Amino acid sequence: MSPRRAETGGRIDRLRTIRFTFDGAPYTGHAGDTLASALLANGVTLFGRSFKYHRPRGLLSAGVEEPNALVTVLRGEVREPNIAATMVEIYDGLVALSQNRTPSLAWDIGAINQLGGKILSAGFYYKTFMGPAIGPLKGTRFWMLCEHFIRRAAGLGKAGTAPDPARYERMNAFCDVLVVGSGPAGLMAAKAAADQGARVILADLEAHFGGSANWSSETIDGMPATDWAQRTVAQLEGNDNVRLLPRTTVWGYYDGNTLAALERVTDHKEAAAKGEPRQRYWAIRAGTVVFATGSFERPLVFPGNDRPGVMLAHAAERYVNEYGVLPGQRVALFTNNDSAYRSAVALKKAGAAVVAIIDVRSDVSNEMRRLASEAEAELFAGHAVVATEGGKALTGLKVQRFDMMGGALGGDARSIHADCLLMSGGWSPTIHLASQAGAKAEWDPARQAFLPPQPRQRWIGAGAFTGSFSTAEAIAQGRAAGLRAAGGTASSAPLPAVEAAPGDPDPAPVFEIKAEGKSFVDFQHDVTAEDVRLAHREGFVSVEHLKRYTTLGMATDQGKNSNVPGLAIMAEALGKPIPEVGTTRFRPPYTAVSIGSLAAERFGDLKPERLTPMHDWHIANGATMCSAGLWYRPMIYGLAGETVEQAYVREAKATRESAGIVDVSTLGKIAVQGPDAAEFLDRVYTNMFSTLAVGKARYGLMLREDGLAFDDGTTWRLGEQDFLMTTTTANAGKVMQHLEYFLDVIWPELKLTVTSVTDEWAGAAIGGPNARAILASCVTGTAVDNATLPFMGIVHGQIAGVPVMICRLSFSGEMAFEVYSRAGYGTRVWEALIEVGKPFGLVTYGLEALGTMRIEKGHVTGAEIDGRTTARDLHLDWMLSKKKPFIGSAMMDREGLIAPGRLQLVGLISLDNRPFNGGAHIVEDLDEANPHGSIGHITACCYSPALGKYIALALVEGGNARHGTRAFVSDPLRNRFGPIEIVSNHFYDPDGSRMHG
Amino acid sequence: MAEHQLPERQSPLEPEYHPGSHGNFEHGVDVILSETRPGSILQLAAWPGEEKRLIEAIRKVTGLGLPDGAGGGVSNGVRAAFGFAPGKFTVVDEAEGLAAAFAGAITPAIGTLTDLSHGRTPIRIAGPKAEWVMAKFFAIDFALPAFPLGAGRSTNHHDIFAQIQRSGADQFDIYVFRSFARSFWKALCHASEEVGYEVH
Amino acid sequence: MLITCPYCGPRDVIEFTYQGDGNRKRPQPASQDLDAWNAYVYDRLNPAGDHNEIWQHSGGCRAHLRVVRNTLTHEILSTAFARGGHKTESRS
Amino acid sequence: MAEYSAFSLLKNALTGNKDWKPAWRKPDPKASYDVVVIGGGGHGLSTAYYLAKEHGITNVAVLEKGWLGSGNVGRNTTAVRSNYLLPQNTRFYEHSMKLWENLSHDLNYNVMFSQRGCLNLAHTPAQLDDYARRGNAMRHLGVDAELMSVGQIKRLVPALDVSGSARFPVLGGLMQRRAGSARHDAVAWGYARGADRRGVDIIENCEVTGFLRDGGRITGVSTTRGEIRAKKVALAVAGSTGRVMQLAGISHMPIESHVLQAFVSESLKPIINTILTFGMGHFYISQSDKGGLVYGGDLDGYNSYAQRGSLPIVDEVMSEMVALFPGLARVRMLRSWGGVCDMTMDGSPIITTGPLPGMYLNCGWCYGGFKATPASGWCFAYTIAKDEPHEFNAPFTLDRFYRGLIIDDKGQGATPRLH
Repeated sequence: MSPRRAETGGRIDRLRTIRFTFDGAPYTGHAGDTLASALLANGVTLFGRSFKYHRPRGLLSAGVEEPNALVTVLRGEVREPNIAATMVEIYDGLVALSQNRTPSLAWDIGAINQLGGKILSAGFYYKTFMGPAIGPLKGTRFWMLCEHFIRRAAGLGKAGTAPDPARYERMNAFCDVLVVGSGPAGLMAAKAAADQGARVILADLEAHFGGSANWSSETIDGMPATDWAQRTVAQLEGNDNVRLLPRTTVWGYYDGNTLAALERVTDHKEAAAKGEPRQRYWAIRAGTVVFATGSFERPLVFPGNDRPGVMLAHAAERYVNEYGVLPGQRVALFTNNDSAYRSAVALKKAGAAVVAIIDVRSDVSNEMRRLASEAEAELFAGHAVVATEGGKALTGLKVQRFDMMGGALGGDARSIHADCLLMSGGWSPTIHLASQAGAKAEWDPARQAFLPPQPRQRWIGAGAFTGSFSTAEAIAQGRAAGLRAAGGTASSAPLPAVEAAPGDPDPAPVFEIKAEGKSFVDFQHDVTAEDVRLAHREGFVSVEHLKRYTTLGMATDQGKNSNVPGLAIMAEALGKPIPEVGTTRFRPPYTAVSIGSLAAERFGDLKPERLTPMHDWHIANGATMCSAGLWYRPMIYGLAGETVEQAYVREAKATRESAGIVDVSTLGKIAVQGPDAAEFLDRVYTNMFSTLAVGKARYGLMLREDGLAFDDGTTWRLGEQDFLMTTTTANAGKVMQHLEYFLDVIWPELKLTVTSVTDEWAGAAIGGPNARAILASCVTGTAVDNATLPFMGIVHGQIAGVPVMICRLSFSGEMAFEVYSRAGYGTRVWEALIEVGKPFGLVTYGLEALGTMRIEKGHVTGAEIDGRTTARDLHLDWMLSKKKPFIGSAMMDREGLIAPGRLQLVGLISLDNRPFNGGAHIVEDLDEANPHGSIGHITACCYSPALGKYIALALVEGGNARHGTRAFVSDPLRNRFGPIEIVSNHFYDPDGSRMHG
Repeated sequence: MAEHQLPERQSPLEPEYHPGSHGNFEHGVDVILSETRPGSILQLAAWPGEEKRLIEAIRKVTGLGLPDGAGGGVSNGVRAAFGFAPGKFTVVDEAEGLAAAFAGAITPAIGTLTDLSHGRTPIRIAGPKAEWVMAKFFAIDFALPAFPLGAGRSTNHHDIFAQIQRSGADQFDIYVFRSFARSFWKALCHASEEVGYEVH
Repeated sequence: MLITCPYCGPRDVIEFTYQGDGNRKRPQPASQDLDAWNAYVYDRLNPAGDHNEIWQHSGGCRAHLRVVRNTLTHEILSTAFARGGHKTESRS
Repeated sequence: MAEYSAFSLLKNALTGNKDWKPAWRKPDPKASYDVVVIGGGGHGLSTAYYLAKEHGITNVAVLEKGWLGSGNVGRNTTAVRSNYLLPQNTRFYEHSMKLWENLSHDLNYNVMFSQRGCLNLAHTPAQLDDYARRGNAMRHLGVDAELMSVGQIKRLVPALDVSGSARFPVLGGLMQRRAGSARHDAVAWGYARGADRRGVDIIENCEVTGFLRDGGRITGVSTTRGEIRAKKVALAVAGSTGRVMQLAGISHMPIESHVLQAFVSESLKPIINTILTFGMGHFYISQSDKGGLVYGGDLDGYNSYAQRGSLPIVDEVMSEMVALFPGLARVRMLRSWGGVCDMTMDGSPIITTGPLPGMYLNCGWCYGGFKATPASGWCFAYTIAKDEPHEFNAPFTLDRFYRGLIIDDKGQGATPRLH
């Protein structure tokens, strides 16, 4: 048995030995131990180093508020830094490392910072490191030089770069009553609500339900409190309407009674089962929340209060009663309230010598005096601890007479030999979640604590959360809260009886003992009482300034230990009561939450993949795919050894010479149906659709309300009241929402429906001189000749036994057809076309060739309709109907939108026969050394096989007037400069004779 | 009718559809996943005030009597129907050709009919842990009192829009856009590993 | 935040798309009153308190809703279909 | 008041730090001023500082309803950059950048501006073209920009997943090396101390409750600490613009107030040495000197003055973070907060005279206000002093929307949540 482990007591399993390492050294513990309790049992006193001064630190607490004992847990190469040792359940093979020390925890070179002493006071960095105003270190350079070293010295644990192999998951939960905290109040609330038939979730951040019942030495209902708790949990477990969530921290209270919780599913296990997540993120929509979150014990602020061996009093009770570990052999207690006397008795019972109880109050009640003698402790009433001694472990402390009213110390200091000093500075209710829910906490001068605010959302408090610190109150309030939350009526049935030590819940209003030496308020960030007073001196007196200037409360414990003492010291300096200094409004998260858990099921799967019906064919036939929003589309179908440019040039050339086919299934498709469909289209498109004949298609342009270009595409009239609208791939969703908005909000009187049918149809565009012949040889049920299927005509037929809809329209500028079939037949039709097309020289082509041919034609896409261009800028003003108003028509001619000098669409030809780059700029006068005078930029570029030149589309100031002039491409990012000719955007077959055939 | 000679449709799930038991199934399989592959999926929409006539048309053509109320639905194993939006219903039939059957029934005076037989992919999840697995994806309450038998819901999982019908006490049919179906299927299988699943 | 869709019931805000100030009045389509158009397109009531808004239940039934919501507390006071009809009062 | 320096630190340390004086005075408001600036945030304080420093106007009060710097200057992710697409924005933000580069000296206050660069990751060829367009636009205005290859990016940020198997593989990026981050609170405190040293009265806990008028002209403000007359009243209240303008009787503005959340992780040893943005979503990240990862994403997307965020955005931001850094899944988010952003209809700010006589308006900072702090105050001070805009802020008028002279860097139109 370890030196500090008691023979009996606690809920650890002494028959099960667990092996783990800390900083490489092997240790053993027992099942049920935390890393903190197991190391403490092994006699370890030094757990960590502080942030700024690298001071040696031991355990302050036994729970989630631990500021000192932070470790990195390793799983293979995967690192989990900054975990409180008090929250790590040990398992066989656990590997934990201490942090923020070089080379070792015992010998840390960073401790040299302690010599900096008063120079490194709060905010010192704002006053220096500015460096010289001139010379090589001017500007930001000197600071950045210093910063380099500061950054390396700062930081706690080290994060890893190896991908985390763990799985994270989300769970959406709904309940009538969420109970947070499973102490006596929470258990009573859960039980009462469950008995009413409510759907209940009970969550506790600890591994075991019971809260204070697990370590309080009290009895409930005639049995040890911990047994009562286990009995109640067992009763709850039997209920279908109750979900129990141990190891689950409710960390966020969001609008609409939505709470976020983190369940640590496998962190305490050696390995996860198949499919089991490491952590589960619960998003809980609760009817009512019951807060039974208890309270935190506060440290006292006095010189040397950070020495390893100085610990919160109740934490020692937990180590003794939950883990059977004695935090020291010779224990002293320092308190401003009654609760520490119970701790003294517990320590005594567990076998420690309680050498002294130092109480700042001279007037100690007889009940407490009786507890002191029960603990066989010498009582120093009206005294205070003024110093502690020891290095990496406590060896003793000094005590002086203390006057509570003025804070004065008097008389000779007396030394007491002790290896553990327990402190209690009163209790602060754990109101963080209630504060997150939106209201300001209220200061209670009797309790010397912030109590929960009046609820703005649907929650009820119970137990120590409300400032009622006795177990009897917790039990009564818990039941009442559970009943109320479940919609039940108050019960007058008898409550379980509680036997507990007596005690006054109100502490003395003493937070700090002013004496020589560093007194810590924020342990992890090394903020001292003097730092708080310095902030006061420099005018940083509001609570937020105090936090920001000194970093008080900004450490990983988020001020759980330091908030109230820090406020109290500032209040004293200001001569104001504490509530006038202010209170912090708490924000999520209550405790730090892993980023992986928040990504949950999206960790490793950020976005779904959107696939066309022919996707697998493309992959099997050598396509290189690229992302287009969530879609994947073929970029090229490269042959062995081909570059991208060679591939798209071949594809485009073959299409213009014989025929090419491209998958256009990603185009947005919207069914517009109903008696008012045509009228609606007249309003949303700039051009007229009511005049379109059934069986014909028309190219349409949409503007935004502000008159700028929005989207374009063809719309097919399939029936009198039945249109199929197509949109660009990128804007499909936006156009759909745009249409729905106008239908629902602006023109609800119109009778029509819009439905996304993008996924219903597979689309293949086949174009080129041989396209019609290919279709003619495989389409049945219709002719495809010029008379039956004129430009923009639509026919219905079959290919390979599958019904198809064919529209003759062209993006490539060739004689071209879009062939639509139902999605489940898409690959069949595609393969049939390719098979039939082989003798005609049909090629498949991807986005690159598609882009090349559209550039040659001067068609616009999203690169030109970029949200800043108008129809006129893009030479689409011929589509602006003058016969009717349409969305954007009233706004499109405002002065800024028709100003001369706007960027207008032009074509560019490279005069040095070198390729362009997308995003290159255009200048009138070339200055490679000092680029300036941009008149526009390239939106798209390619090698044009049709022209045998490198060409581009560009948006250029006053572009129309520049046709035929020369300028330069200026691309300093890629060091590409050269002469160009500005031409019309219609490079190729401007009359459209090829597509009209 | 021509539809009867139509070739078999390609499933969007094909390369990722692996019949058999998967995941943590050693202690039993807690959900069964399948693609139901109905022949017809229609969207029917009524003009405001015409909902009753549309519901009557559904009854006449399919024999399914839709209960009143938002999201009300019914399923008989062969055919199913449910409301998913104001005045809008999804109607499903194992057989092809439902659109033709409705063509005369949904007149322009009543509303519109849109054939989505290929555009939506129905995926079925069944078993004691179906609610648990569904709750991993969707922020809606799957408990039976909140989501009764036959009822329909429209919801989404991030980018993936879904209509869900409860087709059994522990069975849900999820209609997702075809282009997203494979991604969703993979995610659903992944999420089912924890409880052990079987693909039928 | 939960928004009660009159059709779908209470749903998480993740299912909704905000469409802004619901007080704006679109001029008649043929109106040439540029001031009125400018006000409609660019000017917003931006109150700290109860606000009339348009939301789309884009991840659900896709209906647009008129929502009265407090911009200081995020409390939803009422929701109704933008087309008119059923209205749900939420404030207790 | 004493200069700050290493020497003064040492001297004060020897006397137990007892002699430090308040960084700025806490005066009571006078009855009248030449200029009253409403808003004791970064922009209001820098306006007062430059009024005094550049224009010799020192009879100035800055009114702050809460504690100094309680708005967005203390609630942002501290990025400073001038990598804009449109020349109006680039010129303005580059002027700001130049002021930043000398700000610690100018203020005798270390604002810790560290030029560790800002890298926009590109994930598709089209996006690379977009970034090239922007980078070239910057270069043609004399602003630094360069494209980085995947290899260079991997060397700069080894923790980043640049593998081809990522859902959105990194194809390259646009880097502005002079960009960086600063200590946000220090900027407010430094400007406050600098303005105070030049005679400006900084008055905290003083909320404006109305405007004093003489006919149509604004002649002062009524406040929770009494009436204060002023020849000129300047608004720099960011997210509260709508509220304060309503006090002046203007109910409609081309502005919506939206919440933007930000997050900090627990403190880590250095792992990210630049500002990084994700191209296929809304995510940006840097690491503070204390070691916390500072990151954020998209707006919550609806009007709010609540400074409280919604859960879906939290999830979205974290999902994007671990998509870029799959090794950081076990790092933990420590704090979150929300700031209220005054989003305009084109995503660009407003710095102008008016709209009422005697009033000057500075607003519409969207979520880019922090980096603008020096130039915003500098230009606003110029506009107040001269009653006309400087060429840097001349485009940022209030009537530009109505005239179609919009400055829309993202091309999203009049939908503020998308800017």
